Amino acid sequence: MPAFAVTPEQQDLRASVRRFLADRSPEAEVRRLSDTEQGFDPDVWKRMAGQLGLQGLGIPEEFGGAGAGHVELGIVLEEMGRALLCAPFLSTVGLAANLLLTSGDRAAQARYLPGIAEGGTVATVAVSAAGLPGAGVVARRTDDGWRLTGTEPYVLDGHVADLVLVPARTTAGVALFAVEREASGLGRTLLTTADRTRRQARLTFTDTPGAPLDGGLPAVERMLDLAAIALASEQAGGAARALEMSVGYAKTRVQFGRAIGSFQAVKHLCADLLLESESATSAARYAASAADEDAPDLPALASLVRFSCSDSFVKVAADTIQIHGGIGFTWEHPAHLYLRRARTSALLLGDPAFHRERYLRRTGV
Amino acid sequence: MPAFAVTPEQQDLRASVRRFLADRSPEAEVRRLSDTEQGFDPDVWKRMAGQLGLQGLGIPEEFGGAGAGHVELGIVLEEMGRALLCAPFLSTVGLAANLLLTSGDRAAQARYLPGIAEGGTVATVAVSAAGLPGAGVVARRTDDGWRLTGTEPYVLDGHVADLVLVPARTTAGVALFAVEREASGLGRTLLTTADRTRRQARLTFTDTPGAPLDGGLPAVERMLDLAAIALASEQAGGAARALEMSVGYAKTRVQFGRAIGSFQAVKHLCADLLLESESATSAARYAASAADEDAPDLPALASLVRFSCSDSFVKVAADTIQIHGGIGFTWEHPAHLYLRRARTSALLLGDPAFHRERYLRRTGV
Amino acid sequence: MSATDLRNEVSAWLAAEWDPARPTKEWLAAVVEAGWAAPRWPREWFGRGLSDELGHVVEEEFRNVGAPGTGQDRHNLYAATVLTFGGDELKRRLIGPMLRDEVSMCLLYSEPDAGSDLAAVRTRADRDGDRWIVNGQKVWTSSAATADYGMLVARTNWDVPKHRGITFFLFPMKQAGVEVRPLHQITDEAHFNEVFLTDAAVPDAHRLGDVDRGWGVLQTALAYERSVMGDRARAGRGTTGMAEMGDELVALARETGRIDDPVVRQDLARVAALRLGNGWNNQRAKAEVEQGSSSSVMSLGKLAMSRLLHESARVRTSLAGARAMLEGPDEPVGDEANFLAFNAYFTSIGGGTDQIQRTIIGERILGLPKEPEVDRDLPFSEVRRG
Amino acid sequence: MSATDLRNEVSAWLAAEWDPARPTKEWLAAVVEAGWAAPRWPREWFGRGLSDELGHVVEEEFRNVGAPGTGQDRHNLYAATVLTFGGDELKRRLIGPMLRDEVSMCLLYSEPDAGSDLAAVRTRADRDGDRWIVNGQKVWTSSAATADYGMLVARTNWDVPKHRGITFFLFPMKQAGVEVRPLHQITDEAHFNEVFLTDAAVPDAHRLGDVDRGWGVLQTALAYERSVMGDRARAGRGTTGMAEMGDELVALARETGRIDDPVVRQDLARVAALRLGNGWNNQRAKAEVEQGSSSSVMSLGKLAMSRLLHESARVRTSLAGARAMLEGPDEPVGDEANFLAFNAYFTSIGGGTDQIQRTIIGERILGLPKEPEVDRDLPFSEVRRG
Repeated sequence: MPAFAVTPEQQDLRASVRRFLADRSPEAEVRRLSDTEQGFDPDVWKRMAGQLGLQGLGIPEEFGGAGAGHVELGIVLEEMGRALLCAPFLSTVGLAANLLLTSGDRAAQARYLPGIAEGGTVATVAVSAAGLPGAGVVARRTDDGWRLTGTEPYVLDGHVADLVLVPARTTAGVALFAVEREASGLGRTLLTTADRTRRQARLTFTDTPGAPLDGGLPAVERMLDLAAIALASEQAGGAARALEMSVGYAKTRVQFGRAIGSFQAVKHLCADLLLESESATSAARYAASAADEDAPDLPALASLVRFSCSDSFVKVAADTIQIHGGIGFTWEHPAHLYLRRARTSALLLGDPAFHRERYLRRTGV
Repeated sequence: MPAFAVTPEQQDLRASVRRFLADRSPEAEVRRLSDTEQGFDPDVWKRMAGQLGLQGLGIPEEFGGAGAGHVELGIVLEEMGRALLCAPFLSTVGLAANLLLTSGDRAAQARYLPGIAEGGTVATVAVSAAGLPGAGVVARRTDDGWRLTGTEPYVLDGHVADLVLVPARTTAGVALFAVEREASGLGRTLLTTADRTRRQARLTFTDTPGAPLDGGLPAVERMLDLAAIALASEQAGGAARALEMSVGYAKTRVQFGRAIGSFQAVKHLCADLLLESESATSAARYAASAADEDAPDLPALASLVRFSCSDSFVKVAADTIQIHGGIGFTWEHPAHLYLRRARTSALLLGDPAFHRERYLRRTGV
Repeated sequence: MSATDLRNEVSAWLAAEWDPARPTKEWLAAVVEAGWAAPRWPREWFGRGLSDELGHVVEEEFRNVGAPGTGQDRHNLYAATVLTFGGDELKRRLIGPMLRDEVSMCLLYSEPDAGSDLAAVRTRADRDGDRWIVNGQKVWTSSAATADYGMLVARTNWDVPKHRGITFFLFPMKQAGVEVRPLHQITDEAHFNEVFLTDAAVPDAHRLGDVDRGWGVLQTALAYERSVMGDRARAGRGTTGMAEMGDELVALARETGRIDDPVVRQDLARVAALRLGNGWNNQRAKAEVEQGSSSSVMSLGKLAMSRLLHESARVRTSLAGARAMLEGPDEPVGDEANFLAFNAYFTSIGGGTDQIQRTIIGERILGLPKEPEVDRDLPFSEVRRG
Repeated sequence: MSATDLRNEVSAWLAAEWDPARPTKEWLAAVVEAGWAAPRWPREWFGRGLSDELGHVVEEEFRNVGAPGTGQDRHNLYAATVLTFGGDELKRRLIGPMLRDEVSMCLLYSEPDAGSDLAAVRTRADRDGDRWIVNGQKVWTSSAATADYGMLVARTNWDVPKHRGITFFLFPMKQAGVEVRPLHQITDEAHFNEVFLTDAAVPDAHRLGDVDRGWGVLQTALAYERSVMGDRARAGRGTTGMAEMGDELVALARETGRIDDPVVRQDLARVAALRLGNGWNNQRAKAEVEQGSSSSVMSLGKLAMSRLLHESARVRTSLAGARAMLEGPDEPVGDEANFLAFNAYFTSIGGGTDQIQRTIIGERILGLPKEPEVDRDLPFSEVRRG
């Protein structure tokens, strides 16, 4: 399948996700959920799984999913990025489900994936920004099984996760552990995120029991590459939507007797932003297709789309505020919600400078 | 004297230099000299000294000069930068005369400065771009005096200099030597400079006799700071002139029935370039005044104006071509002459990245 | 009067009267009483009739002892506007209190439809005997909740082109018909308000300038405002420039352990150059103005500041790294990075966007031709609205 | 005819005829003779009357064996324009030779006063019986010295708005009255010419389209040209994208010992992203067009290429360092850095500046409203001139 061909099924998927989100995640709902403690609507989460099968889209059929690929996941994430959906999807699907899959641990897959697919389980992985996975937590074997101790400072949706997968250091290197909601010694501190549509928590582990998984560091790194591509898709969707807002405003806002979009200052800026937004979309879709093909250069590609889609989304969202002028400076206008999402998502799982450097290393430079 | 006050004498100086250059260095003359082997007009060089006293402006009166300061020198260099004057002024005055002065070697000053002031001597210093002065040449003492051996790859006006001051390594560190025109073993290879209005040569020394001067490395470093400020002034002048060309063209060039300067794409670009150009002028003038006051932060300032004026001039000259469109892409239009000057002068005596780093080090960061 | 005599007189007066412990209101009353509050104004209007130059002598003496209250002929844009355009009764009633800081003021210029295009105001004032009835909405008004008066531009004629149907009023804020709602900014602060005007009244005696000629009044008031802003901007700059090197970005880079990162160092140097460059531009503008030449550099300040603020927020964000994902008091480094990134739009949008600034610089300083103005000659009622 | 039948026919024909050693002229003659040169055109005009889809089948078969000469119905902008707008006699005389590459062509569109504003042409054609007399100047013409014909736009009516008084001609270049002077570029090359036309003649039979309706002809010709350029741009891209990683900038960074400099590495990664991103945009555009949807991505290519070329020239210059002060064969690294920096303007200016591209993207793709056009309805003789 060539990288950019789109099947009718994929078009249908995009249309149905867009419809669903227009209905269930309009701006008013995004704002309402931004102010709740939990940060998402469990009913919508259930419907996402039940009506559309989104959580299980990439999960193999034997574990209750649809066995679709990363291209399909990218379509869903573009749409979620457009809508600024408040839901633990990136954590549950982009991080945790992917890690369960890359771990190769069939027992763990059988145990956890069906719950994720049916919308019953919110899951996450305790990895923080850049740096070595497992840096924050140490696991030691006791007579009573494995115990984890340490801190991960920025865990996506860590405040609500039913299942936390934890890369932790052992005497034999980084290993993976599953920690369930009620585990003893698991502390969760909800953080104040600049992007209130996506939550993070600091997790502390104090002799917390964890069930060992297969996989280790290579599984985590593979998952991080896949998550990077998922995030890039979400960013591309956000950029496209922010630009649409800008263009829409530029067509209707009149100053000096003309729509401001007829002034070159605005028109040309919009043209530059279209190049950013479309390039982000192309890059994210290419990478998703490379993930489906298991391309050998996936680690390099993952870093490339992480920094390029981050930079594009930040630029589009930043200029979207400028194009909106005074109204863009108000809390009531959604422009800043996109800039908050853009700025924050650029720093998740390694910032752009980190990924530029990592890109070169992954290409042997 | 506050940094930006301008005396009537300084205004007169600027006006008379501008008049002189309008007369003696119009574009046709710049182009003619660009195609000569020598690269400058010895008659104009003589008049610069005889009529206006430019070469001796900053040379103490006891050595035949006017004893003026770096602010006055900056005014002269701004004007020369505007006119793209083809003459070995930066090398003779900005490098060599300054080095004679910073060396503190009164005998050498008495020997060489009067010739410079009267326009009889073209001089330069064998320093190349960034890096340690003296890296290229070794001096050893023989029964017959000092002998120099080595190469300096990029020496300003090295092809025509009557006097070459050479920082060279000795067993006691870097020392300064004077090498005169006819010295044995002095090889000069004229280079093909991208900026044909300013020449460089590769100088090779093969057991070349050199007369030792006082001063050493601190004198060279001080001279390099002063030369950096001189160059910044020249760049500020070049940027101002390039912008004038752009604005003039934008006012007269008509497309779509309107002067192109009425289109925001051009108007706003010109506004941004004005900020660049004026900031370069302010920075260069501030630094020149700090040089006159012997400010303790001069080394940091010198690096700061080197990179900021370089960046500004390159931006202004680059966009000047873009603003001129098709005509700016022709050899016959002077826009590219300014871009050649801008690109090349940004790389003289250390490139912008080098000076950004050096600036931080010089401010203790 | 010679400068020396004046200097002696002011200095003697200050020696006798100035006491930092004196209550401000009482001090200001004494300054106004003595004619120092606006020394360039005529004696009839609280001044001394001094030349601009001598006015600076007074300001210098006040500055030397650190006393406030003088120079209001240059700085108090409200009093200056009322003095220039108000009727005698209004001036007599209000200029004294304004100089003594007894009335508080706000600006009722911007509207939702009239942002960059200030002349497009749609708030209407309709004459009703010796007063005007005002209906409409203003935005981006600071201090609206506490102000006694607002400088109001309202449309009084809809049948002429937009600049020619505007009237300027000194509008009483404390009345029914004025509703003030705080504007929630993207920084999560509320420094400004929306002001809704519903059948509010302003006496004709509070009109500044002629009916339908308010655009000219506004231009004068805006010029006062710009000169006040310019003074403030210049006052904020050190003279050596180098003082600003010991800069918070460098401190943050040290604190975050990034100070040796070559990429970070390039950024730090770039920001330092922008920052120092702006300071030097301002110093040069001041020197050029003081030497009596006009300065093109002055008008660049706002655009330059916008560039500096956005760029330093960018560098600050990259220094904060993952911490900039968070806000709030528990994460001050991230909080500050986000605040500054969002607050930079205050400068790049407020008081004329960067885009409008570039147009002003291009046209007023570089002399580039204007764009075709499609609404220039249309009656305002026929001008297209967004 | 079914695709399979056609495929078999073409493939059989190629098997019989194609020989890479065959002289090009002879080969082209055979292709034209067989109807494969422009298979979508009617048989009457050297074609086969095939659908667009079947035309691609022919092209695919030719591509499979590496044979040139087909697809000229899409690629040969000269022949296509003549076929669409020329009279029968002209078509009969010239289309065959054009398809057989026996006539060489140039474009006489741009003028000193008509750069971005192509409709502002001032070269005049005045009718003189059954021919036209042409006077004026054209610029940026490549191959002018060798061309047999030029596609010429000239003004034939000065009393109507600019778009409505232009006529399009197939202009014979080999005549007195045509003077060609090379244009010296800032790269020190001369790939283009100025063409001075003094009382030169073109037969009315060489007119393409109606008198005064040349603007429409030009739009069609430009659309052919853009589609040719688009094909070329796409053909230049690798499919995996990663092939372009082994990039000359990386090689240069290694060669200059800068490969471990973190600042350089950030730049290298940025350029790689621009480069790969452009390739992916082009691939996506192609896929979207092939799937029958219109693609907005296609139109971004030129602007994206301009950005990439300027940015990579900047990085190349910083890698070359002091060596970029020099040019010429003795300093190839510096020479290349300078050449590429100057040559980047070929893309950011030529064929419509970046500024014009942004206007096109803003209006045609994003649907933003046009600027007021001051010369839209004016007779051309009254339009302001620079």
